Order: sequence, then C-alpha cells, then structure tokens
Amino acid sequence: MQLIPCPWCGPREEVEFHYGGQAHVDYPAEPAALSDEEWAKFVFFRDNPRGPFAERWSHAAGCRRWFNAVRDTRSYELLAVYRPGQERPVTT
Amino acid sequence: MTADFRLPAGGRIDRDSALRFSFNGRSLAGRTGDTLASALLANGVHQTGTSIKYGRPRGIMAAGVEEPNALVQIAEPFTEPMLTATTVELYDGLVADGLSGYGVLAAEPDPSRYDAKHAHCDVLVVGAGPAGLAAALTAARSGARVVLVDDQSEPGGSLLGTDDNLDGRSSDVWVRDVITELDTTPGVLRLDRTTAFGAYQDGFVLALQRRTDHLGFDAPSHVSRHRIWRIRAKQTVIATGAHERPIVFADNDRPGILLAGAARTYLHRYGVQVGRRLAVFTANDSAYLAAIELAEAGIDVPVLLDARQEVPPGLSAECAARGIEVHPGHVVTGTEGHDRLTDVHIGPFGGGQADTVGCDTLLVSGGWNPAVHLFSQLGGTLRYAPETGAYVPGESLASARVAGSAAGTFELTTCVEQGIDAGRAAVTAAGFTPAAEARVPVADVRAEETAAAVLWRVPGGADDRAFVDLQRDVTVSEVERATGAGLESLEHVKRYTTIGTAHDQGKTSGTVAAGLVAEQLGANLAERRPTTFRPPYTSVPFAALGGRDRGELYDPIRVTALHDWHVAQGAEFEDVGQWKRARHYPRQGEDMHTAVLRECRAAREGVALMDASTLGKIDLQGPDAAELLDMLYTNMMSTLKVGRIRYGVMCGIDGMVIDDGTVIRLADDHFLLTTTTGNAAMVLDWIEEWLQTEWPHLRVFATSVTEHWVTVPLVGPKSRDVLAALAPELDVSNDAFGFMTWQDATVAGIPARICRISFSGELAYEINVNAWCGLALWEALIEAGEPYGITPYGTETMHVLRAEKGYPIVGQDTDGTVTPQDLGMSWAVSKKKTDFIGKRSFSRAENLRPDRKQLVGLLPADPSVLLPEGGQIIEHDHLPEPPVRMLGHVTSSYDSAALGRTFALAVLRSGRDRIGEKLYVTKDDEVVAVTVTDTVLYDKEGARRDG
Amino acid sequence: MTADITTRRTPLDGWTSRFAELAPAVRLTERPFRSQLTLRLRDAGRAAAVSRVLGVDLPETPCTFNRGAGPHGPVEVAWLGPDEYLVLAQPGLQRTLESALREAIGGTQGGAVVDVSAQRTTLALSGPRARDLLAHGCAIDLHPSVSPTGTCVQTLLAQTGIILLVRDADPAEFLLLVRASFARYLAAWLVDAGAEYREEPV
Amino acid sequence: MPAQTNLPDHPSFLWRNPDPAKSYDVVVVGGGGHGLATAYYLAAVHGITNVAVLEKGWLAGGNMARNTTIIRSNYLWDESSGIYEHALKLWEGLEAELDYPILFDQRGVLNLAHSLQDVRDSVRRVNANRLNGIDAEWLDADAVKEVCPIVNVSPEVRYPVLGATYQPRAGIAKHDYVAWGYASAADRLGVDLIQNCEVTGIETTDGRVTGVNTTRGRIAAGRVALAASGHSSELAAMAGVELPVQSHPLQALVSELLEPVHPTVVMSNAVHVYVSQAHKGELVMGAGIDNYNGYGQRGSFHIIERQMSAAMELFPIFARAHLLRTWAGIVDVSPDASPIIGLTPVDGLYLNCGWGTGGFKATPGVGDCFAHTIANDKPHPYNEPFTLERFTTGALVDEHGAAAVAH
Repeated sequence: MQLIPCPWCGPREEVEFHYGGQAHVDYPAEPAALSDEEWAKFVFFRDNPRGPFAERWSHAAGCRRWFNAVRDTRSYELLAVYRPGQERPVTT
Repeated sequence: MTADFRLPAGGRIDRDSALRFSFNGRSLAGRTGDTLASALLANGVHQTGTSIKYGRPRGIMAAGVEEPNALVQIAEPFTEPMLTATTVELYDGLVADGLSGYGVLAAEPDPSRYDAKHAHCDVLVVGAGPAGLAAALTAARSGARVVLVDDQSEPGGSLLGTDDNLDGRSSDVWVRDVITELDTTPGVLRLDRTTAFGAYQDGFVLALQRRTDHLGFDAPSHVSRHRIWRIRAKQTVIATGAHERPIVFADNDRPGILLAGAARTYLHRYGVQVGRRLAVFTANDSAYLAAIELAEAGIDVPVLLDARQEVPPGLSAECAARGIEVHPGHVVTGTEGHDRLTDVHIGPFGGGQADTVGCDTLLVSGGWNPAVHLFSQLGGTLRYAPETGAYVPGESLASARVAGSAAGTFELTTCVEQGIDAGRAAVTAAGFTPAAEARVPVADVRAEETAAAVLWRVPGGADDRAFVDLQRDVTVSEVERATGAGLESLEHVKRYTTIGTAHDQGKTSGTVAAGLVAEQLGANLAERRPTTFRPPYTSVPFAALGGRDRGELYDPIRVTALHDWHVAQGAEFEDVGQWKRARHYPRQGEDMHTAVLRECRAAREGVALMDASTLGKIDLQGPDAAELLDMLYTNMMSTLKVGRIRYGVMCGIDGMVIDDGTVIRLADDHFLLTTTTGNAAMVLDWIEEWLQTEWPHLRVFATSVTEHWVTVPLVGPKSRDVLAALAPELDVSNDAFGFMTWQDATVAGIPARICRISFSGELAYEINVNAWCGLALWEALIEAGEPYGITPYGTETMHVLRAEKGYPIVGQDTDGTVTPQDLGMSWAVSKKKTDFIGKRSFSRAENLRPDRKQLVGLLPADPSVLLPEGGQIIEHDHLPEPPVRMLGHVTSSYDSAALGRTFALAVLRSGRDRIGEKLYVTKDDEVVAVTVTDTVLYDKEGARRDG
Repeated sequence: MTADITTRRTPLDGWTSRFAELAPAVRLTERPFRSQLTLRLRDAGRAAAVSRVLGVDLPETPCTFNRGAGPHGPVEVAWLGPDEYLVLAQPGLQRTLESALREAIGGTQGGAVVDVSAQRTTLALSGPRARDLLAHGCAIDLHPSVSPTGTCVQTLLAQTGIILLVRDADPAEFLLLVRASFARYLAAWLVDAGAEYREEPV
Repeated sequence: MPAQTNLPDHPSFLWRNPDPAKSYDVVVVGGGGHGLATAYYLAAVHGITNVAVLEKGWLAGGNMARNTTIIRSNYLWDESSGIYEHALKLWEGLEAELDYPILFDQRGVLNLAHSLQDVRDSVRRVNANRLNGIDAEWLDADAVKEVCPIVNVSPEVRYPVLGATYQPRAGIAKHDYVAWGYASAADRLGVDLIQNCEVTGIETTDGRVTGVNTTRGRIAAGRVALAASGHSSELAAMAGVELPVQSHPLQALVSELLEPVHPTVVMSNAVHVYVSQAHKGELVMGAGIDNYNGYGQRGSFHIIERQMSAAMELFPIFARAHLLRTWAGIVDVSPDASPIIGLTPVDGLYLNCGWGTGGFKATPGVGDCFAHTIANDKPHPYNEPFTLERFTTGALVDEHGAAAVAH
C-alpha cells in the first residue's frame, strides 16, 4: 500500500486516490477544427513511458482535489506532486 | 518406535505439562512449549510422510519455517492444509497427519474470526533475535515509537536454540532484561507469533499474527484467530536471521538427516535429542557446535566430516576431547536406511578410501543463507558472497537496514552491535536523537576459526537420488537434464524442474540450485542475476487476508431512509451497485409477474409511489453553472428557465452515452442535477475532473446531496388528488404547476421540493424532502392515498412503465457503444452549441454509418411470448448453421398490463429504417417472430402526463 | 394532514442497544439531526464575514477543524479542501445558517452554501479502546502526537468514506461523519470490530 | 487422488542458444508466447525460416510466465469471438501439432452473474456465441452448483450467484509447456531464439524498416514484428509509431498444492476474482488490473486482500488454503480492451499489442494470424478488424463496455 502525497492533505494510502492518466493533455480549444486523426489522438492516445511520467491523481476519498504527480512507472516512486496549472517540475 | 528422546533436563518446555496429540493415527504425548516437530522427535518420530513424486520416506529436517519435508495436515480442532510441523505449536487434542504434497480443504466453512489492524511507528524491527532486540531497545530508548515483530512464540530468535552466554550469563537473562525494558517503555508494541510476510515501499509491512492457534480447542471464538497487521514504519530494521543450507549428496533425504542448527535448537529449546548416534557433515565451523553440544548432552557423536582440508583447530580439539573423530577433507557419499537412517557412507572429498559409519542421525551444514526476503521485496539488491556461498544484502536502502545474520554476520557480539547500530541509524533517520551509546554485551562464543567452504553437492554419487528440492523431489540429475536441454537461465531451470516452487518456496534449495546450475554451465554465480523474492515470505491463510470483509461486510450495503419500510412490507430487493432497491412488493401468494402487473396497473389507473432516493443528486452553484452544464450535457441547458426542469444526456469524449437525468434550475446560478443510481459518484467525479483540471476558470461548485433527500415519485392519474390532500396550499392544477416545472411546498407538514417529471408517462409528482422526514412523508402518502388504492412499486414496475414509453435506461439499453442519436434522441443533442463533451466524436466515420444499431421496440408475434433480455435478433425464421448474422439484441423485455401483451426494447442495425419489418429473436434453441416498432408503445400522444 | 415531526428518523435509528454492547471499552452514540452545511469559498476575503456569522474562524490548516461558539451557538468548522468547509451546528439551524452564510460570502459570486444536514450522520466515539477500534479499518495514524485535538481527516474507514474529527486526543473522543446510506454498514462494522473488546476488563 | 502427481517431463532438448546472425528475413521482437508462436507459424506455415526471436530476458519470462492460463473464446463481439475461437480450435490440436504435452484441459469456464444486468449481459453473450458457432450455455444457480459444487450459490451472500455462462470447451493449459512447445518447434525449424537481447532501436530508411539495434549488436531485418505486450509502447516509439495502449500491473497468486476440489474455472467480474485449480493442484487466482500505469511487475497488495474476500464469498471452503506466492505481469491495455494487430505506418513493421488480459488464450490464434499478416503484408481476416485506424474511425471492438468479461 503505497503512500501518495496529496498536496493538501499530505501522504495518504493509495486507495484514497483515483488515477487520472497522463497530465498536461489539454482539451482542444476547438474540437471541431480537428481532423479525425487529431481528435483520435486526443481521445485515445496517451504517453506510456517506462520511467518518470507526469500524471493526474485525485484525492477521491479525501479532499477530492485533482493534482499532478511525476511518478516513476518502474519503481512507482513519486518524484514530485504539484497543483493543476503548475508546470511539471524538473525531477532527477 | 516409542522411545523417549526427551532429555532429562533443559529446554524451554513446561515439564509439568502433559499434552496429548495424535499424529498419523498414533496417540502421543508432548509438552507445552513444544512444536509438533519437537514433540514428534521427543517421541522418536522422524518420518512424517512420503515424498510427492517418488514416495520416499521423509522426515523432519529443520526447526523453523524453512522446513522442506515435514508438511502436515491439521484434522482437529479444524481442518487446515499444509503447515510445517516445525511451526505448529503443540496443544492438547491436536490431531494431525503427515502430507505427501497435497493438502485437504475443509468441507465446512471456517468458523474462526480473522481481522486486520493498522499500526504506525517510527521504527519497525522484524525479528526478536539478538540483533533485533538490540535494535528495538536502542530505538525505544531514543523515544521512538517502535513495533517489534517476531514469528516465534517467545522472543530470543537464534538464542533460543543455543546455550550462548552474554556477559557471562545465560543469554536468557539478557533477553528477559531487554523484553522487560521494552514492555515497560511507552510507545513500544511487541508482537509475538507474528510473521512479517511482505515489505513494500513507503515503510509498509504486512505481518500475520497467529493469535489463538496455540490455544487449540480453548481458542476463544470472539478473538480473531489471525490478524493481519498493516504496519507503517518510517524506518525498518530487518533482523530476520538466516536459514541453514544443506549439502546435496546421494540419498540425502532419509528421515534422520537434519540440518545441524536444527539439532541444536531441538536440544536447547525443546530438550530433545534428535538421535542416539549422530554423524555430522559440514563445510563450515557452525556444525562443530552442534557436535560438541550434543556430545556434551551425552549423545554419541562418533564422527564429524568436514569437507575442508583445513579444519578449525580449536573446535577440532574440543571435538577430540569429547570423542568425536574429525575427518578433514571428508564428505558423505551416500546413506542407508529406509524409514530411518542406519548408515552413512563416507570418504575423502574427490574419492579414495571409503568407509561406513553406523548412525541413526546425520547432521548437515552447507552454510547459512541470510533471510533476505523482506529486503529483496523492498527492492534491495542482493550480492553473492562467494566466501559464504550466500546472497547477502547489497547496499542498504534509505528506509530499511539489515542487521545480524540476515546481513550475513554470524558472530553474536557483532550481531548485537549491528542491531544497536541499525537502531541508532533508524531513529536518526526518523528524526530522533539516538539514546546514549548502549553497551554491547560480550558474547562468550567461539569465533570462526576457519573460513567456510562452499560446497553445493558431493559429486560422483548417484545423482538421481541426490535431492536438491526435497519437497518437489528434484534431484541433481534433473538439474543436469535441464541445463542439457539448452536452459541457461535459473528461472528456466526452476520451471523445468519445479525447484523452489513448493511450500517452502526454495528456502533450503534455492541457493543450492543456483549454485548447481552455475557449476554445470561453468558460470560465475556472482555474475548471474539473483532471484527476486516476492511476498509472502511464508504462507498466509486466505481467510486471514480476507479478514472481516465477508458476508454482510463483504461490500457496503447502501440503503435509503425508507429501507425498513420496504423490508416490513415484504419487498424483494435487487442489488443496484451497492444499493439495495425494492424490486417489487409481492402480496400473499403473488409471484413477481403478478405483483408487477398489479403495481403497473395501479400506476396507470390509480396512484402508486416508489422510493427513488437512490438517484444521484448534485447541487451546482455559481455564476458559470449554466456554461458548465452546456458542456456536460448534449442538450442546451443555459436556456432553461428558473422554475423549470429539463431532461439531459451526458456523453463521454468518445460520444457514447454515459448517463442521463434531469436538470432543475433553482436560480440563475443554482441548479440541481439528478443522475442514475449507479452513476452518481461517477458523474460528480466527472464534473469535478472537468472543473478542476480543464475549466478552473468556471465559477461553479458541485456538491453531492444524494442522501440529503428522500425522493418519492407519486405516479398515476390520482396522484394529483393525493398530493392536493397533503399540500392544501399548493395549486396542483396543470396550469399552475405544469409539466417539467418544480415548486417548493409543504407536503404533510414537511418542507418539500416537488418536480413535475415523469418516467412513466403518467401524471406524476416527484416529491423530495429532507431524508430525516422521508418515512413521515412516505407514510403520509400511503395514508392519504389509501382511498385511491395507493400502491408502492419497485424497480421492476418502474422499468416496465418507462419501457412502455420507450425511455431507455443507461446501462441496460445502452452499453457504452450507444450514442444519443442511436437512442433516437437527436432532439436532445444541441445543434446550436459550438461544443460539448462528445460532440466532436459524432462526426467520425463510424458514427455516420447508416447501419448503426438504434433503439427500437419489438412486438412478439405471439403476444404472450416474453422475449429473453439478451436475445439476439436475426433475419432467419429458424436457426441456421453458424455463423449467423446478428442485427442487434433485446435490451429490455416485459409483459405489459397496459398493452395487454409482451413487448421489448432492442438495439437493432438500421433499426429506425426497419420499423414494420418482421425479424426473429433467439430464445433457447428456437427463434421467436417479432415486428419492429417505434419505441413508444403506450400513449404515443403523451396525453396522460398532465392527468 | 401533517406528519408528526417526531417521526423524523436518523439513519441509525434503533442502533442504540447494539452500540451499548461495546461499552465500557468503547462508547458509541449517534448524534442525530445536527445542522451541517457545505461552505465553498471562492473569495478568501469573505472569510472574516463567515467567522462573524459563526463565531469561529475558518480553519486555515488542512486537515483541521476549529470549534467554538457564536451567534448560533456551538459550532465546529472543518477543513475539507482548499476552498471547502463543513459547518456543524446544533439541530434546526440549517436554514438560518444557510442564508446567513450565503450572505456572508456574497452569494454565488463568492462561493456556495449547501444544506447537507441529512447527507451524513454523526457518530461520537470514545472510550479506552476507541482508537484501537478505528485502527482495525482506518489507515490514519491517530496517535495524539500525529493527530492531536483539532484534527479533521477525510479518509476511509473499512470500505466507506468518513470525515473524522478528533475532538479530544486524550482521552480519545472522535466524531465520525458518514454518508447516510453507508451508516448502517459502518455501524455494523464498528460493532463487529468491537467483538473482542467487549469482555475485556477496563 | 492427487490432481496429477507427475507432470509430463519436458523433452531432454529444447533449443539451441545461437548468437545473433547479421541479418534475418523477419525479426520478431519479444520471446513470449505470441512471439514464439508467430515465429513458429512463420516457419511452419509460410516457410519463412530465416527468423530470429529477440528476447530481452529469458524466453517466455514475461506475461507468459505470469498468467492464470485461462483459455476461452466466448467473447461478445463477432470480431473478438472470431479470433479467440480460431485460437481455441488451434488449442484443440496444438499438443499434436507441436508434439509437446501442453496439458490443455477443456474443463469449462463459468462466468458468474451477480446482478440482473449481469444476467442480461450474460444471456446476450451466450446467444451471440451460439450464433457464432461457439459452445455456450446459460446456467441458473442450481446448474452452476452442479458444474462446480464448491461455489456458494446461497441467496444469502452479499452478491448472490444468479447464474453463469458456461463454455464447456474452455479450459486451461500449462503456460511454460505451451511456450516451450512453440519455442522448441520453432528452433527445430531453424528459427534463432536469442535471449538476453534487448532491442534498443528500430532502424528505418525511407519509411521502411531495415533492422534493429540490440544489446547484442545491430541486426538487419527485412521485416520486424513487435510482440512485446507491456513494452510495446516503448518499442513502437523507436520507429515513431504512437500507440493507444497503457501498461498496467496485473497480479495473480497461487496456493499450496491441494487435493482436487475445483473441477472447472470460475470467473466473476462483479466480485473481481477468477479461480482455477491447476494441474499440479494449486489454486490459481487473479483479479482486476491495478489502476495505474506500471512497469514494476508488482502491484498493490490490497488488490490481493480484496480478491481473497471475494474468493471466500464464492468459495467458503478456501478459508484455510494458504497464499504461497504472488506476482504481477505488465499488461498493455487498449481503449476498447481489444488488441491491435496488423500493419503500421512504417513498411515492414508489424504490430501485435493491446491484449490486456486476453493474451495467453489467444496465443495460437495470434501466432497464426500475425504470421499470416507478416508473410503477406496483409492482415488475416481474423485480425482485420483490429487495426490501429479503428481509433480514428471509431470502429472500436468494445469488449469492456459491452461484454465486461475481462481475462
């Protein structure tokens, strides 16, 4: 049972969180202007790196706030957490 | 054999106790403090069963969890498969049998309780041996919160199995002093009989505590038998000791062949001599101690074979003094005996003059494998130590350190020292100032004199009888066969031979197998990747892991405020997600079909009511609420006027329907949404996700109010009369209170919000009150409706009523592949809005196909035939040979009181173009003729909704 | 026709005797009909106005609550999120507080106020084994050094979400708020968890 | 009587361990079940024998070694049932074809229904299966009890068993035996099985694949076929191809060896558990996938604890069985829970991924169809629907939305 550090509530067990996949994938400003390929990219395609991954989490059973985290998908170690709208921090 | 092998003195057993037990049908006696294994040995019983593949007699080989042979089945007090005799504490009345590889499950349910508990600490110490005790004490003295777990019935670890002295006194005294101090220090939790079986990141360790097993028949039923401890530690000290490793030789599996350290444990802890005449075979110093101590206890130890040419001078001298002949450079080349060892063949390593020694017991030591399981589970890297032939912890981890023999240190004083150091380091890392340097007790044990030799097996013997994994009956020959087959990876060899996959998970065989494979491939073990250990360290009962999440606590049962009323009325319930919903209310003698026809008739002809409180309700406030709703729903919500209600459909970004419900506009900047029962949480999460991650500029707050309200649809032509009776101040006329509007009013004295919405096509009022008043409202409605024959109805009737009107249910008539257009709801998809969630997906090629599946009605040609929900629609009037083209399937099917016939809803390829066509639906092994119709089968004009 | 107000029911109506079985190791009671309001504050400048209404400052530290008394009697204000609070007050005040708070925050421009009084029910838990009982299903470290008086966490207890308020860390006194539909599950779980503490001498 | 005291021996020779040649007609990346089967069918059916299978670790050491070996074909959609049934038919003749004792045991699979909607979905699937020529039955609770007497069908449990779908031809096989059967048969046909050889780059020239770079040097290749499950995204990215898959941990566990108690395979989506008793006698169980992306070959233990509660609900007699070993694989999950098999925008580069939890049971079918695709540069009819383009057109094969029976 991993701990995930909610930026507001602090470290909590992973079962309190909801996973939201890749972060920094903005909803297109003008979906209608996109080709089918571009739209499909937005709907279905997400990065799947082996290593640090910026992703979204929600503290579903706690403060219900979404936040971003950089997590290493090999070790599952959380390298950084940050609030929505903030830039992805540099992690080593 | 019934001889008594209990020594006249010594051991930690209670000599005043007398426990009766039965093993393999024999009635035997033991003592409190015995394990089943020590009690058997005390009775001279070595053989516990026969081996899985070759049926060879096998006996007790170890004294702990690493035991590969002595698997037992517990018959009483309660059937339990496959435990090791070496870990079963003896109790009066125990009935057990030896196993030959297969356990037997009980036929009846286990009556025991199992539970779990969380514990938090600064420092967790695993193992209460010398290193662990020293670490725990150091941490506790520093003011840290400490948890100390140990898998034995009492603390002491390896000290329990030796006669080592500390500071010139028996180590018992030191252990007792440490324990006394720990037990009186606040913030220390000490758990005996507790095995840490899994270690995970962030200091999470799972441990199994066996709380009542040792009480046997006296175990209290209200106390959990096993407890899973979920320990969260800032720092962990792993002081889990080491397991002795055998040397493989021909016929190395006979009863009477034990690990040398185990014999010491049986001697010192249990006061048991493992045989009358013992030979010892070793490649390191430690087995000398077994030989010396057993000889001192008066047991005949004629020979000690040391594979090393150079033997420890001091220990050899001590052996000689006790009449033990030490044979340098000698090995065991084979053994004799059937149920019990009778002779050992010995000879010089590498061949030469052979000899035979008559003995009933052979003690073997091939060295010690640190118990690095937890360290490895944590991701710690292991390093092969060629000098000891063992895998030892590599560099230490930030939050876990290893101390004592688990770290590959086998000298007692150093182990204690390491424990103290680990304790100091752990508390420092946890933010404490370590207590003043503790004094290290001085152990008066013999230091290692001669370096150990690494010997995996004695070559040149009968390899097909030289067992590497005793439990899986895998021999050296089979390992050779595997490497000969082209296998170079240890993982492949393990799979080819099954080595290491049995109950002991290779605790005695794993390293030996790795060594043999490397030897055969001419590889260097240090360059090969060691096995990664995975939880659990030792086996854990399923029930312990299931804990208390069983029966009614398996998953929360969610109920509404009216639940007890439904129960009292004899309602049948349906599981909808975690909710219990009343499905129908059968009266005396009614089956569901009859009850539902009656309930439907009441709703269509008189008045009926249901508990719809499970619908999700979300309060939405903010200046931008309307803008948000326009994005969430396919239809336009911003144009909804205050006081009015609109039905809405929600899609995912892929354009598929995910939910539907109503939107009530309470004020310009205040809405109340309803969701389907099953999707309430999902929809709120969905809203929050968009609000927080995509559109944080929107000034809207969403709040769940699902359970704040009890929701009661009052349905039927007489509903107006009933409501009027209870809400005299409310003008219930259609002009004053029109369809798809809402009003606040007092109903039966209760403040209520009433919505003119209808999921049945009938005149209906959905009454919402504070949930505390739900029952009062319900009972008032029942009373007021009595003159009209008011009838409670359940979800089944609700489904029939809505289906007669062609209203789909998300999740029943849709399956994640259905768009609003497919449902015939293009009217609910705004053409004006530039965007909403899902809109862009509607223009993809697949969405534009004319042959998409669309929602239609089906009328069976025979109006009494009920179509099966899930029946597939085909064009053939018979079942042809497969494959048969499927056009769609029946999503909902009912017998309708109002229509006087059966009908169904279905999704059908090009469905709307097929209206009027005759098609067929599969039912069992036949087909049923149906006519495709519009979805609305009842009151097409909508004349009834206003009463 | 008017329904008798005495027929109001709480979600744990009828559980008193089962809760009593836990005594003396654990004292568990339902605190019915308390006024509960969700307060969302967009405009932090309005916090002072809110404090005046309640007589208690809004908690600034995550995972804490403030208690005190004001014009509407004793209240507890819990931090639920960076802009979200739960106001707990005596029974019968929800409407009064709803309008007072809405005014204080300046209407929906400033935030939101929602009456959620019946959304959750409140359980009070105390007694020498109260902390042990929670430890069977709550992963939060409730040791007084970690969760002192004034702590408020939203977390899971067994398989249901709870809001847990540490009213007193020593001797332990907790308030548990649970969604009404889960209340019976939680009650059954707590009573079951207490099975082995019942026969303990205290 | 023990389940099967002695499993059949593996042959005394399995495969050569050749060093990689400079060049191959086809390089298959991934020495798991799919890669090995593909190589075998390339050689056996299409006569393409200048083939290398590159495996970064040991052969069949990924998901092939980590799955719960359930084989069935009772999928809802025509597209899925097509390829899975093709696989099942091949399974039925595989032991003879490979001359290897793969222990394919058609003991049947039950998919339990616990809610009215489960029942509807189940009946729908049974009807669809039968029209597609796949054996399928709907059983009520009593009939479930007859097929598997240890299932608790009492109406008193939290989520009572309302019935089940049953596919009698479904079953289990022994995973290592299957993989090694394909491996040794491919080896005999001249395929080079190269272990400890990780692909670090895919070379292309003018939009056509020319070779791969590996930890054991560059290898020229006329065609490159990816069959690397959880590692597909990384590999495809080396050729500039983006995939709509996400890699997740999937856990499984076994008990000790037990006398036979469980005659079939039971799967329950609603209570998240699936259970069979393997040939040797251990109970083999799996649950749902961990919800976050992960390459760690480990998951969260609470999933296993939950799975145990579920198992106890369904099988009360398991209470005192013991958890012996847990492990995790890395499954690549596509948006519609269906695989992606076929051509890519890069000439000569072929893709097989996105199998999620369905990979093992499809092994022979994938091998056959993927080999066909590679040999003919054209999809086999069975994998035609499983293109990468379907995510653009919207022609998904939505096996999680509609069928909701994973594994």
